[in-house]
Amino acid sequence: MSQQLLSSSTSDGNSIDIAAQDDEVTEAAPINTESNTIAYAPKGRLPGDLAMWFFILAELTAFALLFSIYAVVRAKNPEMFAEGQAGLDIRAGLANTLALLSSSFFVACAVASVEAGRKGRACIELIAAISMGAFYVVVKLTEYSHSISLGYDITTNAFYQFYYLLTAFHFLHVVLGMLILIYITLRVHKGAYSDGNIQGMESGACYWHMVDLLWLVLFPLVYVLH
Amino acid sequence: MSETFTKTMARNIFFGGSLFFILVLLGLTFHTTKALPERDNRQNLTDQVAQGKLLWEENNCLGCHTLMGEGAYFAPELANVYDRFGKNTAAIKAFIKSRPANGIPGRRSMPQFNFSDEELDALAEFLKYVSEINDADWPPNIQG
Amino acid sequence: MKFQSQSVAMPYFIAAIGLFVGQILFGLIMGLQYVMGDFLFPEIPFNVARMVHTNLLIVWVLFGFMGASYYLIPEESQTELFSPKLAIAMFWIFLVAGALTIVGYLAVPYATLAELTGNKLLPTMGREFLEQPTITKIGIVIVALAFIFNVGMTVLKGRKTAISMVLMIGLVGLAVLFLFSFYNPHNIVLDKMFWWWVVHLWVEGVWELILGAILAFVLIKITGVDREVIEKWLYMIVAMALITGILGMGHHYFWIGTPEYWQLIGSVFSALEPIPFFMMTLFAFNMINQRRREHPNKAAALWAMGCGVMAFLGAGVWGFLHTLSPVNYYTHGSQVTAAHGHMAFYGAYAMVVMCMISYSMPLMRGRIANSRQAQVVEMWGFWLMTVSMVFITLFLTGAGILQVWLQRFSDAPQSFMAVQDQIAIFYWLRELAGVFFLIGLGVYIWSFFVEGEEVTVDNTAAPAAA
Amino acid sequence: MPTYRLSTILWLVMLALTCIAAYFAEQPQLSLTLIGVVLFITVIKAAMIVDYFMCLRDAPLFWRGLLMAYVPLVSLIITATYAIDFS
Repeated sequence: MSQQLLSSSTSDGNSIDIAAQDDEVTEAAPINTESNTIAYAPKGRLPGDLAMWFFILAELTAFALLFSIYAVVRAKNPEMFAEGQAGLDIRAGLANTLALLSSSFFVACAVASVEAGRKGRACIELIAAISMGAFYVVVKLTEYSHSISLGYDITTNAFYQFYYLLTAFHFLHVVLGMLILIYITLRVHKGAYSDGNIQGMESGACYWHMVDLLWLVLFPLVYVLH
Repeated sequence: MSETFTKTMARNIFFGGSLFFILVLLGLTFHTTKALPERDNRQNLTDQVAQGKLLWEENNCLGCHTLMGEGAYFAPELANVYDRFGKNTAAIKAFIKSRPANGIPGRRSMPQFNFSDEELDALAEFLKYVSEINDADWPPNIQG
Repeated sequence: MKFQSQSVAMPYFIAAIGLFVGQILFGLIMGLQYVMGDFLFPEIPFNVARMVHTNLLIVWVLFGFMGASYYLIPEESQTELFSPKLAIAMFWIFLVAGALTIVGYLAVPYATLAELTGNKLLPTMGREFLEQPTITKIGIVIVALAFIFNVGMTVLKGRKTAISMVLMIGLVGLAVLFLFSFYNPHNIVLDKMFWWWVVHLWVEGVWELILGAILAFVLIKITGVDREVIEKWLYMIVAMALITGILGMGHHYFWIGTPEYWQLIGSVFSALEPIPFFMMTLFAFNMINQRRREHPNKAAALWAMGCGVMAFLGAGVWGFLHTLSPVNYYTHGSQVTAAHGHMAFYGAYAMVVMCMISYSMPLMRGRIANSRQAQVVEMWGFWLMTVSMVFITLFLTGAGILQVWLQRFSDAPQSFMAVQDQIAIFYWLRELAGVFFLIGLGVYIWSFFVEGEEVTVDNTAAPAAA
Repeated sequence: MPTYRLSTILWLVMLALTCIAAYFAEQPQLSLTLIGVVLFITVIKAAMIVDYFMCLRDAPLFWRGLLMAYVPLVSLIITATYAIDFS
């Protein structure tokens, strides 16, 4: 891991060469140099934990491959996909998109609240986000049971194979994301996160935003464009 | 630019990610076993075919041949040998029966297994059963 | 060598290299049989030579993993091995069982071996890599359980580090997954499906954990980089290995009768499988570049870097070559598969065992590193083996591409044997490269016996790594 | 972290954009430009999320660029598959 220079924002000539030592330097901790104390989280900080970002990149690559293959196979047999898409309920897709967007918003607010030290408010926002996620899960499951009851299974045809695989794989990421959010809510409730130590929460939040980002692409791809 | 990269987060991703994908694999495997009956030609899986499979294994045919593309690459693919031999089990049996004991000089040679007729029937039925499995019409052509 | 009981690893490594030589000899026999069809027929038909070749490979790599664990775990847990006597007992049982099985393959026709060993009671024989008689498989399970019990107790009573945790998960995974080899249903599709749970989830799942743990241990010792950094990397690598490898198994479910959605899942996830191997190469080179000490054992560093690169080339690049279902439709069961198999197995698993041997053998012989001359000979062995493996893979890839072109892709496909005759030139070249590989192996073994002024004082300028 | 007020505005804007995009689903046959519009809306929403919700606005350029480029890249591929007539 190339240890980046941690140059202080008010570098007065001699840039302080603090190669981030092996155990992570909590950036937010004030860095006392002879000249002055540097503000809390210097600009240019990647929120959350780099390990989570590796995981996010891997998931994004996997989904990018899935989206591209879906698009190519759709282009190969447009009428089958058009007919399949007609069978989808656009209102459910829209509701899910609004739900995930809102829950992403609430998670972002929760992180801000924790940074502002307002624990109670953060818990409420997180609970709102989780309930939005639960709403998504319920809507998605009803959609699945509806199309399964119509007899469309994953092995019916190419469209339903892609539809089920893509949306179910994303669905499982929503469920995993909700487990992470629940874990974060408990820790926020216990006061584990403070302004100085928020990496854990930011990682969970960034994962949830990624899940929302993926649905942002999935919604037009599967529901809208035909 | 600096970033935190904690071991605990990496460990959590290892455990969380692996468990997640193990569950997905279990789910998909469960669905596959449910979807197999219409694909794996189990209606023709008679005792004779099972006997043929046992003979196939106990004589290590997979040590030279491939079956559905898996095995050794020394001898031809046998998942579609039934079709290649004109859908005729007698031709398969005759071929196996007629292998010279000490091989064809200079050529890759199949050993003479001295099968009884009943064993030859079982093997031929097994190869017929395998050829009728819906394997996404692999191999690409009759040559296998 | 900090703990006396670590020397238990020595017999395991010696047996591993011995079986390795046997594997290469039978590889050469098979290579010749590819071009001279009736070579050693009917005494040693091709299928028998192949069984011996593949089974010796798996057994010597398992010996290597066990030896590496017996060396690594006590040092990681900072305590003596739970029971060195049990380790030695298991060594002899495993060696004898293995030798008997190989003699069984060679001495009697396979069907008779099945008869003698009562295969009918629980038929598990006759499947690729799992040709061992059922009683040998039961013996393997016993040896594996005793081994895991032995190292497990050592870890429990000692320090728990990320490296020993990842290694233990890998070893327990290995043992548990082997149990699937006892499941042999009449239904060929189910049989193949769960056969892959042994083979794929080994070499593209838990074995990558063992590979990562051993590589991390060697890198800590020879570079002196802090444990914290190395263990972070290790967790990321093994996380990516399992995340991509588990569903990556789908690339074996394309054409065996399983539903066609596996073609999508298998292609996408196995396309991501090179990522952990690429990270492993970055990991090895990064740690060695940032080394805090000049460890006199240069050969071990070379093996570590070589293992990263060759694993990425063989398993990553050559794997990706034929993992996408539209490509695999044509290359499935052709020489392209054999080419990938050779370089992947050598690059990932053979090299990591030799890397561990290269690091730990001098220490077990009472020196910090071998003499300069011995290391030079060892490096010659490394380069001869690695380069000839690259050539074996290139020649087999050439054979595979031509085979796919003539037998599958062209609109007038030719028969299997007709194509085999036309690609015989590649088999001759592959056999030649195989001979050079054997020479390289000989040079490698000779390096253990080269006299010279060994390094016995540890020149660690920086404090010795934890 | 963006201020509370800014986040709320962004949120409402995104909700509105989504509804507009959904409206296009009912159209019988989407022309290439309409497909471009829908995907452009998605790119805007994604940019908002990456910059403000994920707080990558002042993160290192490498990470911000990577995340910002993701949705446009995927959208390009999707538009390409609509543009090129495969069948």
